[in-house]
Amino acid sequence: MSAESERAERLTELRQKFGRKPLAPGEETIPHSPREAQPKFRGLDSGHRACQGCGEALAARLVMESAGPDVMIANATGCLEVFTTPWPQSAWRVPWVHSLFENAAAVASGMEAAMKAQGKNTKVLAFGGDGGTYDIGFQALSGMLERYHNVLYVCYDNEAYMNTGIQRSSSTPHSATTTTSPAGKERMGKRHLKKDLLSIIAAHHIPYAASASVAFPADLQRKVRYAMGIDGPTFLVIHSPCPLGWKHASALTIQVARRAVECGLFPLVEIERGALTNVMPIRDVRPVTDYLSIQGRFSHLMDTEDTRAEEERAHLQALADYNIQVFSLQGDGEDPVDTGGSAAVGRSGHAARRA
Amino acid sequence: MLKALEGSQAIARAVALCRPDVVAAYPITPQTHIVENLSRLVADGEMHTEFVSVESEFSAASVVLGAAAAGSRAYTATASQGVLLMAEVLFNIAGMRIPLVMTVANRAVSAPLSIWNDHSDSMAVRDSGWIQLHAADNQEAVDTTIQAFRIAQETELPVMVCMDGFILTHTLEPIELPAQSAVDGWLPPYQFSRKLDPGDPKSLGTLVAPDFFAEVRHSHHAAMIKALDVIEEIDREWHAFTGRRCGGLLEVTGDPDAKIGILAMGSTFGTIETGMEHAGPDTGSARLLKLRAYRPFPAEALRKAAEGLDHLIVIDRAISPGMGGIVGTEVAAVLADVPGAPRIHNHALGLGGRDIPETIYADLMATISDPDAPAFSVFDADPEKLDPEDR
Amino acid sequence: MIEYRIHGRGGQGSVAAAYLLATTAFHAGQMCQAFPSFGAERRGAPVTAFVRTDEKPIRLRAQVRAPHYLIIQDGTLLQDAGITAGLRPGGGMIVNTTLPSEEIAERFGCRALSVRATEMAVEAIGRPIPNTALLAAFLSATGLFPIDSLNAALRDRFTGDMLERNIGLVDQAAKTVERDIWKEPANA
Amino acid sequence: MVSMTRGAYAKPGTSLDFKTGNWRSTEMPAHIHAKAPCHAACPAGEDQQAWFAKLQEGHAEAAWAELVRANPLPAITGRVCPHPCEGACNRAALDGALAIHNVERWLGDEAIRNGWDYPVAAPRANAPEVGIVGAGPAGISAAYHCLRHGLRATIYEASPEAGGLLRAAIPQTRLPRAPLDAELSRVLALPGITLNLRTRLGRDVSLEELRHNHPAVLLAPGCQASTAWSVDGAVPADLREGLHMLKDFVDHGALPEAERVVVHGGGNTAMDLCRLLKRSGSKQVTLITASGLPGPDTDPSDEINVVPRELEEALEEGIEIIDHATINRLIMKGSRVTGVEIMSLRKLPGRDGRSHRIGFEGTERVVAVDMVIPCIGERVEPQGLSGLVERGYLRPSDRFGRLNEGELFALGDARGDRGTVAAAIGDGALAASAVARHLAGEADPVVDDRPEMPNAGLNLTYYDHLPRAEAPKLSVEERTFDTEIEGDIGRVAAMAEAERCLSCGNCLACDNCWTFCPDNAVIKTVELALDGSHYLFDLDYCKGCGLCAHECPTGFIQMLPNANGATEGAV
Repeated sequence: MSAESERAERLTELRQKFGRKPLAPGEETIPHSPREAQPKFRGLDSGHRACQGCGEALAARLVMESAGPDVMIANATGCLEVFTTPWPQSAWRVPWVHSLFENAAAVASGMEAAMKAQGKNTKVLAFGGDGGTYDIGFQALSGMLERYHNVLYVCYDNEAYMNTGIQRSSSTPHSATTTTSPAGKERMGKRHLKKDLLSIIAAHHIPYAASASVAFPADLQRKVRYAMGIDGPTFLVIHSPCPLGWKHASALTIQVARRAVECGLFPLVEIERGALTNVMPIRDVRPVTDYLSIQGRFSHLMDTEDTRAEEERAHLQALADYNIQVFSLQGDGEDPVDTGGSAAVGRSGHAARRA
Repeated sequence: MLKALEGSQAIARAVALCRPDVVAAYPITPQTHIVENLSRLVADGEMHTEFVSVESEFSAASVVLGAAAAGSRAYTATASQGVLLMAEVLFNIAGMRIPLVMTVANRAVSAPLSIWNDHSDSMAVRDSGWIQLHAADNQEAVDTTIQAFRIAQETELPVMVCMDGFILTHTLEPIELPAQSAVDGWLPPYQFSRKLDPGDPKSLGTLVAPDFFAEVRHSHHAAMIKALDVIEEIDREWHAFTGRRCGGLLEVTGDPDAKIGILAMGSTFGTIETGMEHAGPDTGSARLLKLRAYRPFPAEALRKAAEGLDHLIVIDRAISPGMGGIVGTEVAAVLADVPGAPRIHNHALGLGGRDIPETIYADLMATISDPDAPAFSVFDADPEKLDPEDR
Repeated sequence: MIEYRIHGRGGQGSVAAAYLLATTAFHAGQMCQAFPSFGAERRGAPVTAFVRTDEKPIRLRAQVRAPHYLIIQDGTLLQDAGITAGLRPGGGMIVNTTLPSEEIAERFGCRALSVRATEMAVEAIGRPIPNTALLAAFLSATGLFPIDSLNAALRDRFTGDMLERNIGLVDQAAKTVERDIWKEPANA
Repeated sequence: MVSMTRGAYAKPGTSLDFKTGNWRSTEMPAHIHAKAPCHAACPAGEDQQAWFAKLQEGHAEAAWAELVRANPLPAITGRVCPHPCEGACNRAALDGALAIHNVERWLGDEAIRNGWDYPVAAPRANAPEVGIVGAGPAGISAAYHCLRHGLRATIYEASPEAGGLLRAAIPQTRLPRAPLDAELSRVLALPGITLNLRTRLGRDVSLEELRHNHPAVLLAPGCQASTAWSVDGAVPADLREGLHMLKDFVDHGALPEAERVVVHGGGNTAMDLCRLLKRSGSKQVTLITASGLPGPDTDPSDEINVVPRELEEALEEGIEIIDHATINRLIMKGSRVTGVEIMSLRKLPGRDGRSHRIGFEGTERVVAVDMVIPCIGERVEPQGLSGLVERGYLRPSDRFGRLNEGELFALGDARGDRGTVAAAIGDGALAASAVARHLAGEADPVVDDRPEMPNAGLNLTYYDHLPRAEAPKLSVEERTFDTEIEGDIGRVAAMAEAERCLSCGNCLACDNCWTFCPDNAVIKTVELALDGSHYLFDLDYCKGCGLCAHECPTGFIQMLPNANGATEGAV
């Protein structure tokens, strides 16, 4: 088959794939399938089996784009692991290993030690959900940080054990309902507070620990790139809404995540060597109810007749206010150069990316 | 060159001779001296390895898993509770078919707390899919450790080298350590066909649905069965190379014509041998079976070794409460369909570090003629020490 | 095969004494085996260690129940009347104590040698670790293995000044007992 | 049959074998290019969103070229149009509508300054030649659009100069001569347009002749005939109709003198006149209009039809405006008016379902005046139109202005239902397109009935607060009779305004869909995305979550009922 006719056939195939009429040979030339020719690194490809509107899949995709191909991943058990690698398929395009729920940090430590022993610079990433990070994998993570492995640990925080069907974790926010912290006559959802993991991580005095949100991808990817450049342990917790577990429409994933930031409940901060070095300012602070009211997991708090609900709302508002105060989240006004907190887009993409 | 070395020290040196890229271990009695000696070798620059001093056995196993998956030779050691804390990872390592070597300084498992030797720990992970080789003395432990790296690599199965805690790990005796150049020539550099490599990015540790899980386990079982030949062959090669062998899968000594056989694993074997040597003429001689490869289980070798025996005493250094002996049960199962198979007498002894005196030989032999002897007993339990209800 | 049992207290180097004795035998061309009575004991608690030496390889892994010799690293352990349990007839015990040998021999009904090992050790190496001195005296008395073998064993263990001091201590301690006084072996 | 791999490892990217597209249960994303409200509101048919997009890319000339696809006279409309586009602008609710007219004017001026070529080719020598009556905005637009369709155009104009009302009745304070002349001459100089001045229909040329000589004739004569005005039969002796008064001023600079003047009407002529009178010395100038001033009480359809900034400037200058009112009675002293009685009224729905203006008894009051000037509109001069005028206007039967089967069209003010330059320009474009299709033997152009993108269809999160740029403006004291009051917005501000465009309903190429798709189902490809966007949906993998649609700032992505099989990115 001649190169010409091969190209024509390819074109026809692509056209058919994308629902367009086949063109005559030579009418248009396309070097690759457009999927292959995307101007970003697709470390996590399509065909994975995450739920519609999955925040975690999105977060992982964004992380991979910024981390690039010269990485290897240790992935804790969880949704991300399950939906990306149902044998014989894998959505990953980087070396990836899943071992167990609680040992991603330790497996990553071993991979990093191997890279060191082999004299290679391939960066090791560890991925875990909040269950595998805040809870069961916490010890291994602490050990990894203490031993100063050159690993970027990314926690995809969807605030409950989603893989097993929405059970509370120590990351579940106060008063959210899960199947193990349901709201009922006696209880208003989870009784305990969301663990302040980032402070604990920061107390390890590591070079860089930060929080990010899928609603602010440019900020998220900047943080990944920054962490990738550090030779030492770094930590990123990414707020990743779960439409199923948080009970919101799958199209609202970004909106929910954004509001969590905008109300102060999920502050986006950067901590270097234990010191707060940067925060994403909140441009217009929203009341927490703007965040709570669009999620079913807080629906019991929206009962205006129930004084307990009012109290819990006030409590969550106080927690948000506390964050805003402690992290000085209200910026010092508008600086034309400062794109922090801005989601603005323009004709060439996100404002922060263009800046 | 022969040297008087403590078992743990010898193991550390043997490991160093195999040049692991990554070692991760968490100290636990009686494995501690191995880790200490390795740390010392690293500190003195005699061993060039990434020594990862982890915060738990769980992480130790996880670290070596990651390192081996990433293409590095890796090693760890543990015992007892450490084995159990690792258990989840051990199954995982085996399931992923990652070649690793681990020393288990066999020790009882709590509760009650016992720091002394028995085989409960490695027995607890019997079904994890690891190869388990038992050393009868420190020379065997050293030789088996070096062999293990090759076995692991050739079979892509992880290998557990079991040596009795304290009894071997803390015993100083003359040991021949091969020269570095010899080991370098015998043990090829580490290779792992599925290593994590950005140039060929595979995904390890996938989710397998019911329609394929059975095949995974089938393949694993088949690989273990195939490993029998590999273990035997590598011990043969080692013998040709060093003049020493460890007994392949199952070694038979003692009186080949005896009608009574005694099977033991690990350091007990030497005591039984000595016991037979020193026993009076009335006691009679026995055929002695040293079981080295516990997993994979050398069923064929056992059937052959048991040929012509009327009685076979199987010594367990662990117990499966509610069933009895573990090795004994398996030996009985393996010989069940053999015509004229010997009667199995199964006894657990030496649990939790109970000293096994050389007189045990005579005591065991005496049970053969005792019509009241039970098919299984905790042989050295003293009825006097028991609550009357429990006797 | 000759079997030895070493008694001491945690921190006195009893296990080291066992290893040292076995290594001495090894350097003397013998097979050997040394191991502690694997306890969880802490500093100060009574501990035991075992040694076997033989012309042939040693396969037996049991604890030593009928020792030919006892090496007692701390005289205060003599308070325990059972300390000589299993000592073979004609066997001997060498004790780090200031008590006279005769008194011990009389009390336990066996051959006994008393050595002021702690004093010598403190003087020679600055630490109250009696094992080197005790072994030197023991070898001198029994003639089981050449003193040089002990020095060789010490060389495996120490270097530099500490080695010199230990070798000096061996020399000194060996002279404190009558040479070959226990030359004839204990009853097997 | 796949066989189990050792340790159950998987190969990279093999998930592509698993087409998650069949997970879409109800909805799928689609690119829907809804009309931007500015575009929908523009009588000239400009797509402001489209030319702002070019400007956002930094291409001023391309923006102008995009603009003049609809409107060849941006330097003029940028000055005189009441810009309903700005009223419709979705940004108004956020931080102020875009200053569209300022940017339009800047582009028009830039084109003149830089001599940018109109994006039209010279028609073939034997191309059909359309006859056009009137060289006002409608006629000129029609001629220009004929060129765009490959036709020739010959304009017949009664006056000695082209421009129509633009020249005759708009004061220089709003439309200086320089840009007017420059822009008109640039269009009229385009090859393919023939302009016959001083050629009056019915005097110098007959409609029959035109229809004979041209395959189609477009009538854009404007309204030249005054409407008789009286209040209950009372007519002051010195009564002068407003448009004529304004034309006189524009021609000769003459204005009557009066202390107190009432202007009756609600359009730009009335407003221009009020301001000129005030500037020429009248102490009290009152505008009485039946319409309402913009505000919460006024229905937008009942708002006074003037350029908003003109209204604002008039108020600055001290013009009194009595809205929702009419002159009920003239108070005469002899033949001179000394006062007017006015009465409040409102436009209210009547029993017949249509709106009627209802006066309210008891709201009468008297204002003392020296002069009353009616500005209530003009009619078509019937000369030469041989019975085509119907109740004062040429009343077409379709949106293209068609008067009858014989390819005769009415455009601009002459239709009676227009009233802005922009509408006249739009008429020219529509008529020319219909003529072109007809001459090619094709049916009329399809109506663009795409829906309009409402504010609620946007995701405003993605737009930062950016205040509207304000063009410089003369203070009340500085204002004269011939200096343009509003100044040039300038390049920097024009570009900044472009940045403010929300791109309602059209792809902003912001990458949001591409960035936010958890399934990598948005493919960035300018090559294959033939709908003007940069993206395609890979429906093999799209699970239909709707994230892209929700996060699309412009409403360009919408969720549609799921279709079977692969579908184009653009639906």
